[in-house]
Formats: sequence, C-alpha cells, structure tokens
Amino acid sequence: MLGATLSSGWFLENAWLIPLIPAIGFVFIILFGKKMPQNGSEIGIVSIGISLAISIGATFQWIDRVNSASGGSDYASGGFFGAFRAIFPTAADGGYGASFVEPVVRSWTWWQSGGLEFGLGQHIDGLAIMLLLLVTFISFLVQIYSTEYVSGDRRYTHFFASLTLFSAGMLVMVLAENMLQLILGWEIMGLCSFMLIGHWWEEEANSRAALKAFFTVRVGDVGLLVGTAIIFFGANDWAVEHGSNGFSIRGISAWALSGEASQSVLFWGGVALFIASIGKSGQFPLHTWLPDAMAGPTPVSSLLHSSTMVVAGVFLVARLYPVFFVGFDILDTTVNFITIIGGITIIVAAALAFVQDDIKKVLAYSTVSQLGYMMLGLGVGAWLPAVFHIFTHAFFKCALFLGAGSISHSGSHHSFDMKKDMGGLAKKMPITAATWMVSTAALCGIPFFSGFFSKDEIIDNASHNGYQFFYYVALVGAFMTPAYMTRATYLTFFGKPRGAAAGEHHDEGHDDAHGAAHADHDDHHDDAHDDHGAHDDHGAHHGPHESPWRITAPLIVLSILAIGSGYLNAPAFGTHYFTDWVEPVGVEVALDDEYGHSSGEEESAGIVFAAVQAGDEEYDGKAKGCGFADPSEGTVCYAPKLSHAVFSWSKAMPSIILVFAGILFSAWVCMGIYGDRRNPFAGLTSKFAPARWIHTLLVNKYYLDHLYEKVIVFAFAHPIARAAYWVNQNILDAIVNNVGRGGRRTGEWVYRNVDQRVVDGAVNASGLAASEGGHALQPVQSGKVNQYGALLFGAATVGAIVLILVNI
Amino acid sequence: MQTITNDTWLLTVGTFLPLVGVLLMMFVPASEEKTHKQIGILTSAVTAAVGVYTLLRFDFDQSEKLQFFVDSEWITVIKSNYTIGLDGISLPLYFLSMVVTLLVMIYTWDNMPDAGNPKSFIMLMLVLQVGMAGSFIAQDLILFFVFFEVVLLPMYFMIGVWGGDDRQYASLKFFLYTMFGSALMLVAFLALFFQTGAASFSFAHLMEAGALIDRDVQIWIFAGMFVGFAVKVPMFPFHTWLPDAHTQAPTQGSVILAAILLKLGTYGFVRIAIPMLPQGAKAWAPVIGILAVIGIIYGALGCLAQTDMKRLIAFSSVAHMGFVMLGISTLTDFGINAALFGMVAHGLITGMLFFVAGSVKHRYHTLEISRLSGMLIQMPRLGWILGFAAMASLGLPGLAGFWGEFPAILSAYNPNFGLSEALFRTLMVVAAIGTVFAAAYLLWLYQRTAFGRPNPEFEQGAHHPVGAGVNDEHHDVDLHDVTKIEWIAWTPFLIAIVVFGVYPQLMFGVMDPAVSLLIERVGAGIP
Amino acid sequence: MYAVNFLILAAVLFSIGVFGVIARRNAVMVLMSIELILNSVNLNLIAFAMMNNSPEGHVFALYVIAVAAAEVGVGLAMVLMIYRNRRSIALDELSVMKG
Amino acid sequence: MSSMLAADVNVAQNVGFYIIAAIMVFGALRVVSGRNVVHTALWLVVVLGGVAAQYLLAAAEFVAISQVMVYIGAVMVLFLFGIMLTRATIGEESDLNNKNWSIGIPVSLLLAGTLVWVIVDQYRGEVLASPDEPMSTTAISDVFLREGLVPFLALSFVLLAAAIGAIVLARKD
Repeated sequence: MLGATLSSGWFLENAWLIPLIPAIGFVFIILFGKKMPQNGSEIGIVSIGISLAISIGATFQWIDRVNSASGGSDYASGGFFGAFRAIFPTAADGGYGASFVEPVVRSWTWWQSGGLEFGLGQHIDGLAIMLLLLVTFISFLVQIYSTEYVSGDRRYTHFFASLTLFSAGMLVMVLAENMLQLILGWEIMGLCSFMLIGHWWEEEANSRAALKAFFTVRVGDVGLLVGTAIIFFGANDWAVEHGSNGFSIRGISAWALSGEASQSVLFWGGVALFIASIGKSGQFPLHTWLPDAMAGPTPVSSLLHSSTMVVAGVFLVARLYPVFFVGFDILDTTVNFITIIGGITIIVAAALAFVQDDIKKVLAYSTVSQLGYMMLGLGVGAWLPAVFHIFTHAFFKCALFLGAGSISHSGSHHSFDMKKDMGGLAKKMPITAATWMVSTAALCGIPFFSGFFSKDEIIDNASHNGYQFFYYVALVGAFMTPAYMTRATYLTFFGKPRGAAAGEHHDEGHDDAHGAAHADHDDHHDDAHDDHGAHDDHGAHHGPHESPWRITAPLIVLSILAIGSGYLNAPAFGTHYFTDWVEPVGVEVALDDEYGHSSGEEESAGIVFAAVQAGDEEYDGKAKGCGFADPSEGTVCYAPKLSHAVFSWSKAMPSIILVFAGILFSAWVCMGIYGDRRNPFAGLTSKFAPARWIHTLLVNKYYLDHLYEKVIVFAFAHPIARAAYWVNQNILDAIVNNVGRGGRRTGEWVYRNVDQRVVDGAVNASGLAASEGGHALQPVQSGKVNQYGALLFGAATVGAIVLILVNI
Repeated sequence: MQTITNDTWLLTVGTFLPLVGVLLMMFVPASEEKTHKQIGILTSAVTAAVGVYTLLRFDFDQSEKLQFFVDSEWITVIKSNYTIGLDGISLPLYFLSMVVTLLVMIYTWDNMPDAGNPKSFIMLMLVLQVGMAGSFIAQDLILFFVFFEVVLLPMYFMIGVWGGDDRQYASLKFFLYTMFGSALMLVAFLALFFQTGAASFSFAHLMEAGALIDRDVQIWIFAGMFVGFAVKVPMFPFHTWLPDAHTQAPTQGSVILAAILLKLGTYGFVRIAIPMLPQGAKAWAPVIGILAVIGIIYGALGCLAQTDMKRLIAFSSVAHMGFVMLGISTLTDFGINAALFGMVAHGLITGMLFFVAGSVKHRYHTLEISRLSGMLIQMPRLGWILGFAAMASLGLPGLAGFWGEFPAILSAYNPNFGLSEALFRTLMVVAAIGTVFAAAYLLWLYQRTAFGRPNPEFEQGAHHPVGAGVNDEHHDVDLHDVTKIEWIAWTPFLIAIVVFGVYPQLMFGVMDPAVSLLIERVGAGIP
Repeated sequence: MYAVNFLILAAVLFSIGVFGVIARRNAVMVLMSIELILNSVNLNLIAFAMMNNSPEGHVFALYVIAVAAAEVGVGLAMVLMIYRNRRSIALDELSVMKG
Repeated sequence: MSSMLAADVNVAQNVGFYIIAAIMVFGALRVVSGRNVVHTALWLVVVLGGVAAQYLLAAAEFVAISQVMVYIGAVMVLFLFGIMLTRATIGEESDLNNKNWSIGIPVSLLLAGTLVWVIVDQYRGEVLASPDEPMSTTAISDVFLREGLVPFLALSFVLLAAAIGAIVLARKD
C-alpha cells in the first residue's frame, strides 16, 4: 500500500511550473524588458525567485515523502524513520534496506506517432529535486550578481533574457519525464550558451568562441540523437508492454535492468549517449570549447560551470544510470569507457590548469577536471558520491567564478590576466579574498570543507569497487588540484600588485575584455557607483577596491555553502541525509496497475508503472539484487543496488596527505618562480628541455585545438566543401548542361542533315528549328488567295480520298 | 477508402477561388498597380478564410478518412473523374499553401521585384495557388497530374521574368528539368493505369489494384514515378536545378518554391508512389534512403562552400529534404509522420529564411556573405529573425525543425517490412552527423553576417566610391529595420514555427491516423 | 429519276467552281465561282430533301441562299475597297499575306 | 405550275433534267473559262437559271422562286455593278486566268472524280420517288418559324450585319 501512503503535495505535483515560469519570464523580458524600470532584469530575478520558492517547497515535500516512505512502510527494514537512520551508517551496502520511493511522475501528450503517444511532463525524484534546487538557487544568485556586473551593457536586457532561458532549459532537462524532453532542455541550453558566450559578439574572438561551444556540443549531440534512437527501439516494445514507452526515463531504466534488454543495444546506446555527455560536460577530447567559453561575461561562466550546462552531461549519465550500468558492465569489470574518459580528463585538464595566465581559464580547466571526477565516480559505480560532488562543486565553483568576476570588476580593471594585472589583492578585497580561500579549500578537498566529503567518497569508492588503477589516478588528481589552485591563489592575492591591481590604467585589457560594448558600460557604471558612495572614485582612480554588495552577498552565501553543503552527507560525522533523500533505492518493485492512476487523473498517457515495493524476503539477504540479477516475475527495478564504501579516516589519509603536499609544494614552487627569492625553479622551462617540451605542449593544449580547427573543421569547411561543390558544378551540373547542349547539337545536326523541305515534319525541339522550318515553308505562303484555295481543295481532296480508301 | 461527404463545395471553392481574382484583374488596366495588389491580397485572404473554415469543419477525430469528398464525372472518355478529398496527410499542406500565398501576397505590397508589372505577377501567383492547392486535394491521378503541371508554368514565368541576372538560364533549367520528370511520371501513371486494368484513375482504385501488379512491373513503374517526384523534391542527384532556380527567383518565388512546390514531390511519394506500388516502394526504399543521406551530407557541404546567402539557403533545402526523404524511405509510420512534419516545418523555416534573404538583398543590394557583417547592429530585428530562423533550421528542439529531423533519424533505426537494418542504421548515423553540418553552416552564416561590426561599405549615408565597381546600381543603401508589412507577413511564420515546435501534437495528431492507415495498406500489399 | 443525276450534276458544278476559284485572277470572277459552288451544294440539299421527303433540306437551301447573298454583298464591297486602294483587283498582285 | 409536275412524266423529267444539266455544265465551264468578264457574268445567269429549273424538277418550287429572285434578281445585278465599278474591260481580256490553272485542272478533276466515284458507289440505282405534289410552302414556313426560328433570326442578323458591313467597307472616306 505504499503508493497510497506516500506523501505528496502541491509543490511536488506542480514541479513542472519550475521551468515554465522562467520560460515565460524569458518571453516577457524579450517583449517588454526594455520598457521596464530595471530593463527587464527584475522579471528574470522574480521568475527565477518564484521557481526557487517552488523548488524549496518541492524539496521539503520530497523529504517528507522519503520519510513517509521509510517510516510508514511495513516493508522498510529500518522500522520508523529515526531508528532507520540511526542504524544506517553501519549498513555497509547502503540502500539495501531502504524503501523505494515512488517518483512523482506526470505527463501530458506532447506528440504522437505510429499510434503511440509521447508525453511532456515531470519526473521528480531525488536527483531531480536536488538539481532543481541547485539550479534555481545558483541562477538566482547569479542574476543578482549580474545586475551589478553587467549593468550598463548595451544588451543588458538580452543578457537577462538569455540567462533566464538558460536556466529554464536546464530545469526542463532536469525534470524531464522522457528523453525527448531531455533533448529539448539540452538543446535550449546549447542555444543559450551560444547567445551568452557570444554576448559581446562585436569581437570576432567572442563570436568564434560561441560558435565553437555550440558546434562542439553539437558534435556530441549526434551521440544523443543516435543513442536515444537506439535506446528507444531497444526499449519500446518492452516498455509499451509494461505501460510506458521507449522514451520514458522510467521505462528505459526498468527495461535496462529487466534482464530482457539486449546487452549490445545497451552498450551501443550507452556509448552514443556518453559521447553526448563528453561533448556537453567538456570531457576529453571534446573539452576544448570550455576554456574558450570564458569569452562570455563572468556570470555566464559561473552559471555554465557550476550547476548548469556542463553538469548536464553528468546528469545524463546519472539519470540513465541503469543503461550505463548494464551496458558497460560497471562493477563487473575493472575498466570501462566512462572511467577511462573520466580518468584521462582529470589528469589532462588539471595539467593544463598549471600553465594558464587567465584566472578564468584556470577555473575552467579545474571544472573540466572536477567533471572528470564526477564521471569517474559514475564509472566506478559510485553514483551517490558523484551526484553529491555535483552538489558541492556547484557552490564552490560558482563562488570561485563570481570571485574572479569580482576581482576583474573592482580589482584589476576588467582584466583576467593573473600575471599582468593581479597580485596582492588580499588586502584590497578582503571579502572576495576570504570567500575565494574558502571555496578553494573546498575545491582542493581539504577536510571539513564540502569538497572533501564528496571527492573523497569518489576516491574511496573507486578502490572499494575494485577500480584500483583509477583510485591512483584520482589520487594524482587530488594532488594536482590543490597545486594549481595554490598557484592561482598566490598569483592573485599574494605577492606584489602588478598592472591594474597596482592601480595602473591600461586600455588594452579593457578592450580585450569587454569590447565596444563597454564604452557605455563605464558611463553607467559611475552612476551605479554613486549610489554606493564609497566607490565613486571608480572612474577617476581605478584602484582596486572591494566590490559592492550585490556582488559580495552572493559570494558570502556561496562560500558558507561551500563549507556547509558537505555536512549533508559527511560519513565522518555520521550524516547521510543526502543519501536518503537523493539516492534511488535499488530494490524490486512490484507492478501494480491499481495504483498507477491513483495520484490524479492527469497522469494518464505515458505514465509508467504503478509500483509498490516488493517484499524484502525475495532477496533472501543475498548479495544479489537489482542490476546483478534479473528482477523476479511481476517486478521491475529502477536503479541498480549499489553498495557504499564505509568511511574511515585511515582510508582517507592518502588523499588528505596528498592535498596538503600539493598545497605546500605548489606554494614553494610559486614563491620560487613568481616571488623574489632566487630558486632552482626559476627559469626551469628555459633551462631544462623536457620541461620546456611539456610546457609547450600544455600551452598549446595538446594541439587538440589545432587538430580540430586547423585540420578537421578547416578540411570540411574548405577543401572538402569546395570539392563537393566543385563536383556539383562541374560534374552533376555539367551533365545536365551537357545533356541540354547535346540536345541542341543533335537538333542542329538533324536540321542540317535532313532536307529542309521535310523538316516541317520532324519538328525540332529547339525553337530555332521551328523558325527555320517556317522559312522553308515560306514560299508556300505566297499570300495569293488562289494558291491557298488550290492547296485547300487539293488537301481536302487528298484527305477525302485517304478517308475513302481507309473505309473501304 | 472510407470517405465522408460533407460540405462538398468547400474544397472546390477553396481551390478555385483565386481564379475569381484573376478574372477580376483582367478587367483592371495594368497601370493601376495598387488595385491589383489589393485584389491579390483580398483574393488570397478570402481563400485563406475558406481554408480556416475548412479547418473548422474538418473532423479531426476521423482524420484518416477523406473528408469533403466529391466524385463527379469529368473526362469520361479516359475514365478520369473529378475526385477530391482531404485527409490528415493533405490537410496541413493544403492549408499551408493558402496561408503562404496570402503572406507572400502581403509581402508583395511593398516589395515588388524590380521588373514591375504587378498585374501579371499577382495573376501568376494566384494561378500558382490554384495548382498547389489542387494538387493536395486531387484524388484522381489525371486530376493530380493536371494540377501538378499547372504549377509549373507560373513558376517558370516568375523566375524568367522577375528573376535575377541569370534568370533565363535558371528558368529554362527549372522548366526542362521538371518537364523531364513529369514526362516520365506521366508514362508511369499510364503504365499503372493500364496495368491495373484501365478501370479508373482514382487513387482509391489504384491503391487496391496497384498492389496486385507483378513485383518486377511495380519496380519499373516506381522508377518512373521516382524520377518524376525526385526531381521535384529535389533529391540528389536531381537537385542541380534548385540552387539556380532559388537564387535567381524573386523572393516571392523562392518562398513559394521552398514552402510548397518542393513538397509536391514528397507528397507524391507518400500519396501516390508508395501506397500504389508497395513492392516497388520496398525495392526502391534503400536507394531512396541512400540518396537521401547523400543529399543531407552533400547539401551541407555545398552550403559550406557558398559565398552567396541565398544560394546557401537553397543548398540547405537539399539537405533538409534529404531528412524528409530518409523518413519516407523507412516506410514506417514514424518516418512518414516525421517526413510530413518535416515538409511543413521546412516550408515555414526555409520560407522564412528566403524572406529574410530577400529583405537583405532589398537593403544591401547584395547577398555576398563576405560583404555583409554586423547586421545585428544595423538592423537588430532582422538579425534576430535571421538567427531565429537559422536556429529553427538547424533543428533546435522547441522549434518546428526538430520534429521533422529527429523522428526521421529515429525511424531509420528500425525500417519497416524487413528492409536492411544494417544499412539503415548506418544511414541513421550519417544523417545524425548531418545535423552537425547543419549547425556548422547555419551558425557560420550567422556569425559572418549578423555578428561583428558593420562593413564600412554600408555605413549609413556613406557614398560608394565611384571607382569601387562593386555596386554599380544607383540605389542608395537604405538600411531600415523590419517594416510593418514585413512584420505582418512574417509574424505568422514565426509564431507557427514556435507553436509547432512546442506543441507538435497539433500536427502529429492530425497526420498520425492517416499515416498509420497508409502504412497498414502498404503492409497489406507486401507479401 | 435517279438520285445520282442530281448528285453528279452538283459534283461537277462543284468541281468547276473549284477550278474557277483556283484559276481566276479577277476577284469578281472568284466570287462568281464561289456562287457556283454554293449552288451545287444547294442542289444536293434539294436532292436529299426529295429523297427524304422532308422540308428541312429546303429550309437549309434557303439559308444558304441568304448567306450567299450576304457573302456576295460583303465580298463585292471588299473588292471595291481593294480596287479603290490599289487600282486593281487581280488577286495575284495581292500578296499582303505573304509569309 | 403544278401541272408541269404531273406524276407520270418520269421520262420527260429525265430528259428535261439532262438537257438543263448539259446547258448548266456548259455555262459553268464558260463562267470559269470565258475571256470576257461581262459574258461570264451572263453565263452565270444561265447556270443559276438552270439551277432554278432543276429545283422545279425536284418539286421545290418555293426554293426555285427564291433562287430566281435572289440570284438572278439581286446577286447578278450586284455582280454586274461590281464589274462595272471596278472598270473591268467590257471586251475580251487576255489574262483572266492566272498561272494556277495548271494546278486547278488536276485538282478539280481529282475532286470531281472522287465525288462521282463516291456518289455512284453509294447511290447507284437509287430512284427518287417523284413526289405527288411539290413541297408546300406551308411546310417550309412551319419549319422556319418553329424549330428553325432561332437560326432564322440569326440569319436575319447576318444579313443586317452584312448590309451594314458592305456599306461601311464601300464608303469612300
């Protein structure tokens, strides 16, 4: 009777409003934004704010639902909720005893084909709730931040419109009920990233970056389209039989774990979908668009890199985890496609972060590297830690980007160059510096900051699940992360002020960063600062100073969360709220139509199975479970039954040590290279050839961009396209033209060679022949009536004779 | 075939109403240009109103049946009847042809091509409308052929008289190409007629009787139809008339050509060739699929090589119609649904792109991509519309283009009737890669024309240097943003692209029952 | 009386008329030859009327007579006009219709 | 006149027919070959009169009278006026015929041969029953004014149009 007793509520039932409101907001901004007092930004903020409110409401109701499922069910092994939670930390294999929580699924007919109806709706489970909250929250902060950061921009309204639509796209994807809806959100994000990265499109570099981002992601999208097609046809028959269809996320999940799915279909579908994730989440080798995407305004970067866009790829894998789990034989093998890509990405991106001068690019590569961690986590079967890492990473990465924006906004005069325009900013911008430090600590995985709890779990589970090699890869990454972050921190906040940070004014950086659009930025800027009194010297002195509250407030909030969010699931302290609320429980669920339509008649088309949890006794306490054995008759699984590594400080020790080693080593080297002291590392790259080679390789980003832009894209855009067009003009078209010309020649030949007096019989296709024939017949047209008469009567006579002869 | 005979006058009136306008215009001297334009708009508006009424009267619950069915004697000697009817397959196209004509007519108000003489121009357009609408309602092969050919001549004159510099060549090429196709098609029609026992030309009869023909004969007859329709679509390698015709045609001609005329070919496949010759269709399906996918890639590569905006859009049509044909070639209800959706979507989107190209030409007097730049600065609204149409064209979900493209790719995974899965799955992957190319050429176009700073050549008020030689027309560059007339003509396109993109069920719901029935019938004809 | 009598007479007259139309130069003479042809037709009509014993043949003959009268009127008027303009009615000198 | 058409004059009828026919053919040949314009016109009168006589033989008296009145009375006068107004030579003219007579003879011979052949083939031996009494004018007028009314009216218009047209064409200005 679980279906009936699960608590639900208005917010959960109507979660589909969360993306809809920003989407409507987008339309309003486009239509009326310019006429509003705040040029449309208020519409964006309000619409995101409402969505945030709904998300919060939905989150509480979801937690309630989880609790009611655990506490109210007879099947739950843990008894009432509190007791269940108390014993949880010792239950090594995690979700084993937990109850299945029916997601809140609703759907409306969106389109139909071949007699099947496909829906548009919502699929709310823990993962969706977590991301809904995250996305609306971060979007909200970023929008507030943006009102200051891009104020006075000539396309201020458009900026907010795109930002709002961008959030809407991500939200659509997050609560997608089926694959097509997911694609919808996915592509809307792609479009908005194009608009936002290319926001200052007057500069060719920016528009190229936008193009590159869209295009690279689009390459990955081939995989999404193909993968969806493969999965659809693989799953559809089974799913339709069970009351769903081959696009429905639930249908696909259940089919993948049903044991009836073809392994090869799952494998190829998984590969194709994962290619899409590679493109979207900036995994190696399609990561090259991400650093270029820094051409966009900083709030865009922070939004893109924390909770939206790049997370979409990870989300896709997490969402369709059963497909990947079965398709790639996760946990049965020691290596698979996901772990390989994730592992490579961690190292490759982290190495690149060492040679960047642009602070945003350091952060960009660090994002790529962290996304590698998430992928690795998913690849090694650590679903929950990976998802938790999405959660924590969003806060501290957003804070870091916004911090970088704050520095450029108020500290380095719109430059992002750490070597030229920064240094020693810690004193001038204390709030920014403090929040930066906290977030960096979280990113590095220093204990007691949020990143530690999530990243360490991934590393720990890699070893726990038998992926020893990737355990070491992750440890190397854990060393590299603090190292490059220490370098960036040192260059920015310590040492001697340089360039703009020292108060120097140079137009170069200014133009590079904001282009022409910035000309009126400054004017408006001054007005904005006048409001704050303290910063009215901006136009005159351009000295570094702390940013206004609309920038610092989001920073502070985020940095608090950069610490606090980790404690939602800190096994070191025995908390596991996040696990309870988010992780789908891998138990067999009985199909029962009776409950399918119990929660509202609107859930008519495309809704999936009604479900009640099957009794635990079916497991017999064995290690087998969903994902490892086929579900028994009449039941389905929605998620594999995953076990969790049990935390212990001793197991965490290696990574902790490596983190601190990284910090210390890097600080030492940095002071050596960038500081005043003479040091063996100074001038290393010029003295030592292998170091120089590595440095060159890294500076050139492994020459991947060369390969893509100068070789592949160039080849298609120029020689190949030209060749195809040449074929078109000179072969295909030439055939047509030659057929025409040949026809004309034949006509001429016939005309020349057949007696002109007979030509009138064989009327040539060309008009020329007809005219010549006319000339040939001209003598007949004497204009003399008598002759005409003679012809008329003669012809009539002949005709009559012929008729008579024929009729005899 | 089940039919519903209600409101039998509706289709005939809707189809032939434009002729009333033509008749009216005959009595007005050519010098009264405004009156002609008014009559043209009025006529097409009334026609579109009849179209709306048709929509209202259409029984959407029985969209698989032919409605407003009429079957009266026409040419009894050759057993051809005046048989007309409308079902879910033809309704969207029928209505689209009416609306597009109206909007093009409105656009003509301000944007008469340089050759002038609106009287003949508008009369030709109205005649064209009769042919287009008639082709979609005809349920008799001879009647269909007549309407199909009626379309040809006005278009020939539109290109040949009001076209660009190279119009003679383009119009002749268009004409001869399509005539060539039509000739083969007519032969195929007659062969079908005699092979089925020469009893009747009506679709319903031929669908029943056609399936009984020997497989080999079916294949030959299908070949004839294939060439006829493939030229019209156009499919690779019969596409070479298209870029010339599109580039040279006046804007109105391009829009109608893209929006409706090309659909006659694909509609012919769905309505005539496939259901009447199921075994022939099955034998030809792999060929169609391969040519369609070649068209997708090839058209995209052609686009990348273009320096002229209009020609680029024309090539993109080749690629998009490739998706439509891919959907058809799978012989699945999924694929044909997608193809039908794609036809309408392509009509709306590419029509819109041609409108924009026409307006760009009108303002800059050039379509050379390398000379256009910074359109978003000089004409932000036009730039936005171009961006919107480009996004729709590359198949962004949420806009209409996606629903023609994705389900077509999807359907190729599982072709019907035992067609080779390996082949079609390969085609699917290649077609999916084609979407990347689509993104590439459209965004590249957009980046080069809309982004960046305006070309100094076209700065407001700047005079061209005398010796520049690039622009010897005497027009001053008059860069004004989208005008009111253009808004009126374009807004329905833009709204339709969004509405169909967001809620595709509007069209799928109408088409699906009819298509399912069609596939069922084809399946019955394949042993 | 044999039917062939009338019919052959009409045929002969018709042929003579045809010869006249072809051979004569003078426009007035051509018109006269046409009258011959018309009369031969009338003979036929009367003969057939007699054969069927019905008045329709007579009626048609009368029609032809009326039309012939009209034709001669208009034809001669045209001849007069041509004569006024060109001072000649020789048909072989009229070649405005020459192609 | 009806006494002339007694039922038992079959032989006489035939003899009359042949005599008149011979005269007509001769006249017709003169019409198309004569060298004097006025003479040819007069020969045409002979032919037309012969036609009228043949009508009488065929019991078509109303048509015969119309023939005499319209042709001999009106049309021939018109022809003579035409000849005079165009100042044709009253005497003989050397080149009334053009070069086409060489085409004309074979054509007309061929035509005549064809027609005769066909006629003989079809109607050989068919005898025309001599009617008891001539076709009554009442019967003709019945047809004219009942089913033939519309053509009759149309014909009136044709005549009117011809009259007007002739005047317009012949006017000097």
